[in-house]
Amino acid sequence: MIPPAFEYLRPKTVPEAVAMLQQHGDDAKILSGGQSLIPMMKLRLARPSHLIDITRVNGLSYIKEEDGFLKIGGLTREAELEASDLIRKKYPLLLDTATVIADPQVRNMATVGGNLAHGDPANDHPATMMALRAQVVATGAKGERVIPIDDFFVTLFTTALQHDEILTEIRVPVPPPKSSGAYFKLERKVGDFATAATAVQLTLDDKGAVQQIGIGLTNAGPTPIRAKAAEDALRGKKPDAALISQASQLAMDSADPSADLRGPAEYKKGLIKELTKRALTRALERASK
Amino acid sequence: MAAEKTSPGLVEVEKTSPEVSGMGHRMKRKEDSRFLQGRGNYVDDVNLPHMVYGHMVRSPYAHARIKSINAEAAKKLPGVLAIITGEDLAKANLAWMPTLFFDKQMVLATGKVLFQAQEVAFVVAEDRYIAADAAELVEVEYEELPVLVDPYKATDPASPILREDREEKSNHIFHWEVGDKAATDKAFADAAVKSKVHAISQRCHPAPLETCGCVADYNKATERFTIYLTSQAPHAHRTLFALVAGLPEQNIRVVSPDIGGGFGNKVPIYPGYVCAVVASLTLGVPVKWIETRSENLQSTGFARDYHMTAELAADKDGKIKAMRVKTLADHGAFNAAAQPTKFPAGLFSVCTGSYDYPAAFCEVDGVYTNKAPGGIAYRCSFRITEAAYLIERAVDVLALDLKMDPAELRRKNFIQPEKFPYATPLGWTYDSGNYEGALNKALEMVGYKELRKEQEEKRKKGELMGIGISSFTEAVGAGPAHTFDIAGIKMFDSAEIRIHPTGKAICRMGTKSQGQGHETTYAQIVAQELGIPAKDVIVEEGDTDTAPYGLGTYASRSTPTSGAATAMAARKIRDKARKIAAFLLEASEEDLIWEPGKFFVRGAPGKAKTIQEIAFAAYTNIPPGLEAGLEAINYYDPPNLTFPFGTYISVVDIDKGTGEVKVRKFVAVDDCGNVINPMIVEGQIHGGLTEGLAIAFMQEIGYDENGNVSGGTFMDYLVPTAVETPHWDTGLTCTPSPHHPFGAKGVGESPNVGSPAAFVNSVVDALSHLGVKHIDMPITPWKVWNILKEKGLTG
Amino acid sequence: MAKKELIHVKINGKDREAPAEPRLLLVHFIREQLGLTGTHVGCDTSNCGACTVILNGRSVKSCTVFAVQADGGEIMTVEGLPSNGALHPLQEGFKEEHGLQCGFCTPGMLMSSYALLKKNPKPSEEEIRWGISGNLCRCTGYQNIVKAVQYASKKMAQGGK
Amino acid sequence: MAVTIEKTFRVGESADKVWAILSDPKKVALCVPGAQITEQVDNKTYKGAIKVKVGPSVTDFKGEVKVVRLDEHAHEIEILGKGQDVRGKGSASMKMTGKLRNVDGGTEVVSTSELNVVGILAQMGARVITEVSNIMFEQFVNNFKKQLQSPEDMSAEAAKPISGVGLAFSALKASFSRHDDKSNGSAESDPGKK
Repeated sequence: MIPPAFEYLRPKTVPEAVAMLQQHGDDAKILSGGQSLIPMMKLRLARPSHLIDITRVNGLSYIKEEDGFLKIGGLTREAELEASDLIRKKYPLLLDTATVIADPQVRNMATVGGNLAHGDPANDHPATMMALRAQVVATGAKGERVIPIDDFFVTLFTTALQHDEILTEIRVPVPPPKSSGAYFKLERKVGDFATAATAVQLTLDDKGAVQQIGIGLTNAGPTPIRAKAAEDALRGKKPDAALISQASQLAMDSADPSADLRGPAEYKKGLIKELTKRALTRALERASK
Repeated sequence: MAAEKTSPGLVEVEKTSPEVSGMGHRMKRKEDSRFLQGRGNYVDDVNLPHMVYGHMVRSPYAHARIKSINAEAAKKLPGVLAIITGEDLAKANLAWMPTLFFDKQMVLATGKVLFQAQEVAFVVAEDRYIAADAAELVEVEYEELPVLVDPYKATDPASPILREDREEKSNHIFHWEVGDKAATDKAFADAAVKSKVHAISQRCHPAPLETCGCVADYNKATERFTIYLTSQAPHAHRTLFALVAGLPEQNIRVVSPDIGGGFGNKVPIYPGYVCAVVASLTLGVPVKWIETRSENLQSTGFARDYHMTAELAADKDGKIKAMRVKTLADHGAFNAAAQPTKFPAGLFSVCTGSYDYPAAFCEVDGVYTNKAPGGIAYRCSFRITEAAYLIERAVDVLALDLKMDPAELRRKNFIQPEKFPYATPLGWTYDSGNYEGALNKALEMVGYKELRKEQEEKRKKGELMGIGISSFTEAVGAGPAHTFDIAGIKMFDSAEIRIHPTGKAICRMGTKSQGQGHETTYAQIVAQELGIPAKDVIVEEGDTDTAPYGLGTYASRSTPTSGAATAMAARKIRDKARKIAAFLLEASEEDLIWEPGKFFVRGAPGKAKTIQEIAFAAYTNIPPGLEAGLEAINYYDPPNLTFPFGTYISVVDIDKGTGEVKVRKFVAVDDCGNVINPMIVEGQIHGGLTEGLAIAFMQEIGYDENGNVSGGTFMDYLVPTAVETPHWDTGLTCTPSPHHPFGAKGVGESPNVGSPAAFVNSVVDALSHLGVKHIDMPITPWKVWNILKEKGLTG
Repeated sequence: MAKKELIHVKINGKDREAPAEPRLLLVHFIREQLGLTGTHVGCDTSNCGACTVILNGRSVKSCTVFAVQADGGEIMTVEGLPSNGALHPLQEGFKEEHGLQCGFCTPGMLMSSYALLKKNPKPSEEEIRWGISGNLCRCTGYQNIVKAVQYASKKMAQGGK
Repeated sequence: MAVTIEKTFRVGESADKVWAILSDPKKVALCVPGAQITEQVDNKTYKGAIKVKVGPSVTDFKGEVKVVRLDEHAHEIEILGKGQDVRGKGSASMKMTGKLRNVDGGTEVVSTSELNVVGILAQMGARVITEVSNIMFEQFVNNFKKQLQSPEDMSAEAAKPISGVGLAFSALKASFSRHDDKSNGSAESDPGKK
């Protein structure tokens, strides 16, 4: 399939890219990994007038801890996340997620930032970042602003990024000791969107009670969903099987999935419950180690 | 895997040296080198000077009247050369073309469209990017019509009549029945146990990794037409082009270069080919048309879509007495089934399976719906997969009704080895078989008794595991010519062997490999028969200017037909070689003894001439009265089909929380008679099992109520990756075909035919204690979860 | 139509350039502009992986990358696998273990396997299956492809390249 | 694929005032995100266009809107809209019925929309069509309420396709009662019913 024609622009800096966005208006799109955009263009479902290729902007690809945050550059690729020692050691939830996104070749191109900025509730990082309580750094004409992840996803395919803003960094608070996480995803086959998935990140206190907890749900509604009621049920308590089960039920209640070829809504809700249970159990195991 | 001989006395094959690498050797494939270095030559790799590109404009509607087509804007786009519509084709009487099964099909729509993605106009431009842009500019005005997607509603008076071109104002295409209805009904009336299953063999698509396409190259100066085509049957296609387009056949050369998988998809002729031919004829330059994957899935030959009910009558001990089958076949908008003309439902009537009972009756009704046309044989010898799935499901349901072990029930009813040749109640004569042998071997390989014990214990703990058996029989290798033809052309096949003066050889066949490894296996047959090392034998197929006429490769027919022809042609050469050897050795022909590679004089093994020496003499020292040269051609018309069989066992675990089914173990014991190359046979079985897995759990071309295709791209038509695919354990038994020159039967399709039932049986077995008797394919996690939810086991 | 610009790449060790409009997909650039037809197209939704090539050291689906994105970059395709006239151990492994049938997915499968072994020279069966999970094969059922990659891994550990 | 969306919402205005908008396709069109009436064919039929934007994907439909049934007395209206994608990729049609009921302090609008999508959007977009419909409907309600309050501001606002008003919508979300929302897929889009 053949994409429609477009003008190609290759800025060298973020301000240059922002200026291009302002100049060319709504039909100009940022090209980073391109792994969602190019397939849509090939199907001619998307037809941007201009593509602004930011992949050659220097300094936007990094994974580092700084000022109490894990900072992931806007152009960091999924494969880099997967290969990072820091991620492997300290961020099991991110590692879990990065290894089940699409397939190896797609992960070599796709960026973590793009996975969020696309605003697709079926993408995997949105739920993960919600569980991690991340922040998104958007850079526009007036400089940077920091958007808490809870405010980032507005509706289907729509984020809080303004048209002339670029996602330049993702910040994840460095987890305290006795923290861990897990991502459980059911997909029809490798490369498919999640039928449903749950991301859990938690921190235990000295007595084994849940101190901090984040639960994010993938493909469970028009936006990625944070399962607040489930989090509240767990916070401050020492989880046992009954509590995990109760929290999973609450996570399910916060999901509002639609039917599609992956299954009816009721099934997807049932899956959310099951996957939340599994993710909680795994995260607790990992955090207790 | 070593084959166990189960029926000594049938065709024996003597093993040649590794140097010669005749039959039975795990010879590495001769064709691999070019594929491994990116030097294969597939149709899209063909690049000719001045070549231009075609792009199809397709209907977004499943049923709509075309009110107007306006191509003016598209024509104005720089680089656009032509836009062809159905009206244009009508002027050349080419708006419609015959299908392979007594129907006709629109090449480009005139009047109305009958399925989503139907071909409406053909854009030709200087490159594929311009062609794609121009296609968007072709304005087609449609008036939507009511859509018929449910085959059960096809004959409702309230449903729209789809085919206004037919005299018969009905969506009913055919009724076909076979068997003794009265005897069957009586057996049912008398039976102690009656069991019934309604099973759908869902619409799916072969989806070879290379899509369909062609390069049509008309040379105005020579008036010759060269068509590079993704064709499983190049010779038949040449003849059909001659007949349909009215082109002189000597001026058509069809070349099937390397083919990236076929599985039945590349048997029919598609509108894109015809359009490219017309465009090349009009423009005088080569025209390339390569369909996209979505076009491939949405418009070219689908498979299955059989909605089947099977009933079995049995006595209390489980002895089957009769089978009754009623089937509704959804053919889509045109009956483009690719199958022998005497068989509207293909070879579906082998549905009595591997079992011995006297009475059966089978009826099939075909209907039109607003779906893509087809009914092709997807890795299957014409509806055999549907048949094998149905009987193997039905037997399992009977076992449940009888509370009998499914292996025992099968054993009790198998046709016994001494009963072959066996005449089935629906008219087939099975050539040879030892069904219990294959079953026993599979049971042993899988550890059946232990698994049943494990299952019992797991059930007590509330865990779900299942074991599913399928003991299928296939019918492959069509002809014989008196019974089988495609569009009137008899289903023989051919081989031509030429031995060069230095003792090397080239062979050409009427078949066409699409990955089966013919360049290796045919060479091994020649090596077996003549003792010329297989590495010295070149095999060439697919060029109609050079290869002898044949019907092509599908329905597992290459080994049974062209393989046999190769052996027969080699034997002709051996006969002549004997004459030459007698001359050279100054001995009488009767005193010469053949051993692979040479003739020697009886009682004097030192007095010998090798086949190479004989070949040299055929050109340099020709015996008086004998023609020069050493070559032969054979057109082989098999006396019967061959009937490969086997037993497959699937072991699954079910995740109660998610409904996922995991195939823990799978054992496939096949019997395809004598084996040419065990490595290639194993490879075929792995591949076929993987497609069977996909059909059982993932693949479906679905339609919504508006006729929109779901499963029309690889995003939703789920082809398994290495991760979803389990490890396959294979085994062989060997019951040669008594009528095939070297006792072979064909194997490429068995795993696809036999495995869906094994998978489904194993899932049903895991849930059978809950009262589940059947689940329709594809068995998705949500279907399983819904059942578990209903039974209170999850959610 | 947007105007064409010269795209420069180093492909299989050779410097090549050809004009391309921005929307030209890398796979078409490689196959049609550079004439290297070993890289195939098997789908239109980035699922099948037949078009896999190595771009700047990473395996990518060349049907989901614009040629202009590869400008100035290094590409390796199946045609670049052999070195000094000898087949790569992966090519050898695919032949020895019967890891191909129709051959259409093979170039992409080889490039994904190549990328996998670069990253993980001794993968387990599980890791191989995940490593080639972006590539579809309709013929082999993957079992012999797994064996072929194991063959190459072993051979490369013994000093083969 | 077909999607049926049933929604009920309340406004503070009288039924007559609400009816004045609901019974006029030109005014209703102003509330549909991305829609425009381009021509009046007769007193019941209008030609128009709608741009549906979902993330980076944009589809332009042009077609016709027809008032099939108008019951002044019962305050009931049935409108049929049909549009073809301008690039031949398919069509969408929607049958919407609206009904007014007097309630304490205002009017309740009860509506049922049956949306049918044909073509590549139905093939590729099955995953999101229900969600997109919901979002569009919710924006419609937002615009409808705005029009009741200040009709003169509407023309500029309505021309924007949905993603352009995404932010405004999020603020509105809270005013919805999720209980009244009975959107569901139909037989094919809900595989559970097959």
